[in-house]
Amino acid sequence: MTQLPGLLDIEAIRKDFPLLDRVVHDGKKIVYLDNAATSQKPRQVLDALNAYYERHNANVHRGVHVLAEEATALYEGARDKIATFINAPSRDEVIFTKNASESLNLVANMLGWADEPYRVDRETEIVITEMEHHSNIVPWQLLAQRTGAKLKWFGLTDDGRLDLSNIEEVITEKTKIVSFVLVSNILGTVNPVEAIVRRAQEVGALVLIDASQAVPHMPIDVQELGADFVAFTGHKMCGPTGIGVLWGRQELLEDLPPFLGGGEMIETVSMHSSTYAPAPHKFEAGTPPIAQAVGLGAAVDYLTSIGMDKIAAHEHAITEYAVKRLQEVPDLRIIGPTTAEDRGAAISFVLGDIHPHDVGQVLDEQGIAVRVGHHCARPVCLRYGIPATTRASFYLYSSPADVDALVAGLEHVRNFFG
Amino acid sequence: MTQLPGLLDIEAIRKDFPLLDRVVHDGKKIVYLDNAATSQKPRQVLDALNAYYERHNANVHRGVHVLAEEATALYEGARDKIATFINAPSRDEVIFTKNASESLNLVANMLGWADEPYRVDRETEIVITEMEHHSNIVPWQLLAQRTGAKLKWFGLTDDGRLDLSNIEEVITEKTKIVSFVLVSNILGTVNPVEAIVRRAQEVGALVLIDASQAVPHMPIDVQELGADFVAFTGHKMCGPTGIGVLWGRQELLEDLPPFLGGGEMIETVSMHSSTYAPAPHKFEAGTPPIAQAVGLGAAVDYLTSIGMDKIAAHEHAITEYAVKRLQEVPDLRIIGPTTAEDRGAAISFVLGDIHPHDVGQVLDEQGIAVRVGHHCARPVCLRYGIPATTRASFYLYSSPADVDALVAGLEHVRNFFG
Amino acid sequence: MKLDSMYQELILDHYKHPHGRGLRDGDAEVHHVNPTCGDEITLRVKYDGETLIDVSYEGQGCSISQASASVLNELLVGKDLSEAQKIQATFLELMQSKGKIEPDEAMEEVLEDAVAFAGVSKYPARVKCALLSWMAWKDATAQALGDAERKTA
Amino acid sequence: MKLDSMYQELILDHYKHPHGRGLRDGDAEVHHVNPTCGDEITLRVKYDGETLIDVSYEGQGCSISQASASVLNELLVGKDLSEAQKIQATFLELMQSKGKIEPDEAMEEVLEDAVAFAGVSKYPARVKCALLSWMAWKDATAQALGDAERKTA
Ligand SMILES: Cc1ncc(COP(=O)(O)O)c(C=O)c1O
Ligand SMILES: Cc1ncc(COP(=O)(O)O)c(C=O)c1O
Repeated sequence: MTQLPGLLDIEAIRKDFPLLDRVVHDGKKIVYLDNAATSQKPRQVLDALNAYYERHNANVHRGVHVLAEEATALYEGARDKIATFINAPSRDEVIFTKNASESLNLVANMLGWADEPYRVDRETEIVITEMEHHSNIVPWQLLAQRTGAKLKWFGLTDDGRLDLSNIEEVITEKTKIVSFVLVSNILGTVNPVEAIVRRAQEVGALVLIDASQAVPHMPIDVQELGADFVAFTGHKMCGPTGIGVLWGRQELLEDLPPFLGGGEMIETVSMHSSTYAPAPHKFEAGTPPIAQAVGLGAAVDYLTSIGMDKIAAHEHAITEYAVKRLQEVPDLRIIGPTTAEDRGAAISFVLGDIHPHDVGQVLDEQGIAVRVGHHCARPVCLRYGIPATTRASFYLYSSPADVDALVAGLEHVRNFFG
Repeated sequence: MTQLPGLLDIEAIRKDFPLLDRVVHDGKKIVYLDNAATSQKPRQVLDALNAYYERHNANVHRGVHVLAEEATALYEGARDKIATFINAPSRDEVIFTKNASESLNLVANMLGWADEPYRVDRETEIVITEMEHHSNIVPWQLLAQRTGAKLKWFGLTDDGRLDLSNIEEVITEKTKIVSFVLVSNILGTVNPVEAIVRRAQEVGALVLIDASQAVPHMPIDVQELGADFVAFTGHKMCGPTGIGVLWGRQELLEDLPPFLGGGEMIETVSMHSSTYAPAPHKFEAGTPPIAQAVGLGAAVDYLTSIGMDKIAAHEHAITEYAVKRLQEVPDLRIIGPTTAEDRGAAISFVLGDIHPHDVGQVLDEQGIAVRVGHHCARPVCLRYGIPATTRASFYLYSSPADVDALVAGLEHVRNFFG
Repeated sequence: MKLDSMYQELILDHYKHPHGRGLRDGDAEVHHVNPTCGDEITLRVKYDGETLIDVSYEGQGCSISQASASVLNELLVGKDLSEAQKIQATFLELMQSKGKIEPDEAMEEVLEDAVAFAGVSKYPARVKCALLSWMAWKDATAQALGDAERKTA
Repeated sequence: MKLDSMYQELILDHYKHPHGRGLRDGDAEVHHVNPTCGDEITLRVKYDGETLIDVSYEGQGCSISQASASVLNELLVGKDLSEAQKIQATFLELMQSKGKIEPDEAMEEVLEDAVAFAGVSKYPARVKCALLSWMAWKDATAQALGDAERKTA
C-alpha cells in the first residue's frame, strides 16, 4: 500500500465505521468518495444515539423528572462540546438548527427583520461570492427580493480562486453583510478569510462564514476567524442528519430578532404579546433535535480524540496524492486549484467529453461512490462553461488505495466510452 | 391488574420499548406519564435508524451511486408511508420539517410572502384560539407584527372547551387563515373541526390544523378533516426527534412562495435569479433529516401494525379510568374536560394549593414522570387563574397500573405537604 | 457486466451519432431542466396538421438523455399525433417500470429502438435523464397544438 | 428519603409561613420570570443610604422559590449593601455547586437559614426556582442604587 507522510492509522479508524464494510454490486467493497455530500458515522455516534433513546429520552427543559433532567443535561452538554470544539467564547453563542441551510437562512431572516444598525433594506447591499453553495445564494436572493437590497458578489479566477482584485468596489459603505464559504464544496478552494473580514470591518459590515466544508476537516477557532457568524452542518462531520449549528456573537444574538416562533424560545406568552428567552434559546423554537445534538456531541468527541490537526494533515496528504494521480489520467481536467495548497479534500474534474453522469455510473458499477452534477453550486459550472463535474471527496478514513481505485476506475470509464 | 374493555396487550407492547425498563431512584421502575411532551421509541424505530446509518447512509437525490439511490429510496419511501398514514391525496403534499413548530412557522411565513389571494397584510385578520400551544401562537404574533394584520382568537369555556358562540364575529370576510389545535396538549380537549372549517370556507379563509397531539393517538384522515394544512411532529408518535411534517393541499403548495432557500429546493440557480423545484422539495431546503424520516416511516409502520383505531380505543379506556380515579383524590381539580368524551389522553390538574413543581418533584422521587408548568400554553393558565398544572399523559403502552401508581403517588404528595 | 443492460450498444451509438440534433424552425419551443442533475434541453416541434414533421433540439446532458432525444427524433418524426402519443405513453410506462417490464413483441413493435432503454429503468436516478426529451416533446406539442387550436378558433 | 435533602423542614416552614410577603413602598421594583417553568416574582427594595431596610415581594411559584424569597427577606433586611452582596454571592455559589459543596461553618455563618437550600443544588431544574428572588433582588438593587447615584450626581 502506498505510504504517505502524515497519514492516520486508517485500518484502525475504518473499524469504527460500519458502513465502510458495505459490499455492493456483487461483492465489491464500497470505496466511499462522496464525503463532501455527507460523511459516514462512527460506531461511537450510533452508540450515543441508541443510549439516548434507550435510557434517557425525554423532552428537554421544563421537566422535573429524572429523564427530563438527564435529557436536558445531555442536550446542553452537547452545546458545551460544540462550543469547546470551535473555541466559542460562550456556550450561549451556539445555536442548534436542522442543517447549515437553516443556519444561513436564520441569519438572512434576522437581518431582514432587524432594527438599525443591522437592518437590510433597499438602501443596502449584500455580498456573497460566485462559488457559494446554493444554500448561501438563495437565502440572499430571497432577502434581496423581499427587502429591495442589492445582491453583489465576488467572481472567480480561472484557477478556481476568489477574485478579490475589486474588493473595495464590492464591499462598500452600503454593505450590511458579507457571506462566504470558507472551503468550497465544488472547487475545494480554501478562501482568504482575513482579507475579507478586514475589509468588511472597515465598512462596518457583518460577516457570515459558511464553514460546512471546513469544520469537519480542520481545526476551526471562531475567534481567530474574526467573523460574526459561522454556520456548519452535523452530517458532514460524522454526526447524524437533522442537525446544524449557527455560532454568533453574543451581542448580536441579543440584539437581533427571533426567526421561528414557538415553544422553548419564549420567556412569557400572553395572547396579546410575548417576550423571548435569551440566546441561544431565542432561536430554537419547538422541540430541538435532541438526539441529534447528542449524536453531534459524540461526533465531536470522536474527532477530538483523533485530533483535528492530524485529520487535516491526513487529508492534505491524500489530497496531494490524489491531485497528482488524477492529473495522470488522460483528458482529465481538474476544476479548481490543481495543487494541494489552500485546498480542501473535494476534487472536481471533467473527463474529456464524457458526461459526469456517465462517469459516475461506470465508477459506481465498480463500487466507487463519487458525486456528479453541479453540487449545488451551479454558478461555478456556468462560470467554467461546463454542464457538471465529477467530484471525489475524502475524509479521515480515506486511503491512498481509494485514490488508486478511483484512478483505475477512470481508466475503465475511458475505455467504456472510448 | 385492573382490566378495562378495549385495552391493548400492554405486556407485549412494552417489550418493544427499551426505555420502559429503565429503573430510577434506587430501584424504581419508571412510570412514564409524560407522553404529551414526547413518546418513547420502539426497538423497531431504533433498528431502522441503525440500519440506515450502518448500511445505506448517503446524501439523497442527485446521486448516481448505489448508496445515494438507496438513501433516496428510503427517504422518499418514508414520504409514501406518511402520505398513506394520513390518507393524503398525493405524496407530494407531504413536506418534512424539523418539528411541528417549523411546520406552523412555515405556513405563517408562506402567507406573509404570498401574493393575492393568500397574502396576509394590514387589511386582513388571523384567527387562532386561546388553547394553542406557544408554537401556534408566537408565529402568528410575529406575522401580525410584521405585516400589520390583526390577530384574533376564540376564548374558552369554563369546562375547557372552545367558545364558538361568537364564531361569526371571530371568523369574518377579513380572515385569511384560521389555525387551531385539534387536541389540546394541556386541556386534552378534542376540538370540533367541522364547525370551524365550515365557517372558514364560508369566508374563504385557509385552515391550518395543529394535529401534534392527534396524529400519534387516533386515525387521522386529512381529506376528512377538510383543512388546507395539517402540522404534526415525529417525536410524539414513536419517531425520532428532529423531524416534523406539514401536509398541504397541492394547489396551495404550488402557488405559495418558498420559505427557506438552498440546496434541494431549487430547479435552477444563477447568480441573478433562481427557480424552484415543485413541492414538496420547494419547501425542503438543504440536506433533509434523512435518517429521521426513515425512523418516522418505521414508527408509522409500527403504529399501523397495531392499528390506530385500537390505540385510540386503548387510550380512551385509560383516560376514562384516569379521569375517574383522579377525581377521587381529595382537593384535585382537573383543568379541562372532566369526562373522557371528546378528550385526548393528556390530563392536567391542580392539587389543592400545592404548586405543580412540588407535585412533580415528589412524584419523580417515586419514579413517576409527569410534566409540570404551563406546558407551552400559558394563556390557558392565565384563563383559569392558575400558575401552572401537573399533567399526566398516556400512550399505547400505558396501563391501568400506571394510573393506580399516579393516584397513590398523589396521596403521598398530599401527605408530604399536608 | 450489469452496466451493459443500461448502456446498450444502440444507446451508445445514438449518443455518439445523434439524429436530428440542432435547432430548426418550429411551432413551439420549450426549455426543460432536470432539477436533480441539471441536464437541460431546448426542443422545438413542427406540425403539419396532425403530422409531426420535425423535432429539433439542443442541450447538454449525459449519454442517456442525449441518446433518448436522438431516438425520439428518429421514432416520432413523420408520425401522426395519436401514434406519437401512443409511443410516448408506452415509453413512459417502460421507463417507470423499475426494470420489471421485459418488453414483449407488441411493445417492441411500438418502441422499435427505444426498447433499448429497458435497462435504464432499473436505475431510478437515470430514468429522468431518459424521460427529459420525451417530457419536453409532450409539453411542446401541447403548446403547438394549443396555439393551433387558438389560431383556428 | 432523598427528597428530604431538598425539602428540609426549614424550607417547608418558610414556605408555609413566609416572611415579609406583600408589596410595600420601595425605591425600585422588578418583575422576574423563570422562563423554564413560569414562576414569577415582583420584588421591591428600599434602602436608607447603604442599608437595606426592606425587601417586599409578591409572586407565584413552588415551595422552593417561595421559601427562598422568605429566607432572603429574613437574611438581608437590615444589612449593609456590601454584607448583603456577600450573602447573595455565597448563596449563588452554593446553588451552582450541583450538590458538591457541603456547607462548612464559615458558610453557615454567612448563610444562616439559607444553608438549608444546599440539597436543592442537586436538582438542576429547581436551582432556578431557588435563585429567582435573589436575582430579582440583585437587579432591583442595581436599579435603586443606580438611581440613587444619579440623584446625588
Ligand atoms: C399541540 C402542540 N402543538 C405543537 C407542538 C410543538 O411540537 P414541536 O415541539 O415538536 O415543534 C406541541 C408539542 O410540543 C404540541 O403539543
Ligand atoms: C459549502 C456548503 N454550504 C452549505 C451546505 C448545506 O448544508 P446542508 O445541506 O446540511 O444544509 C453544504 C452541503 O450541502 C455545503 O457543502
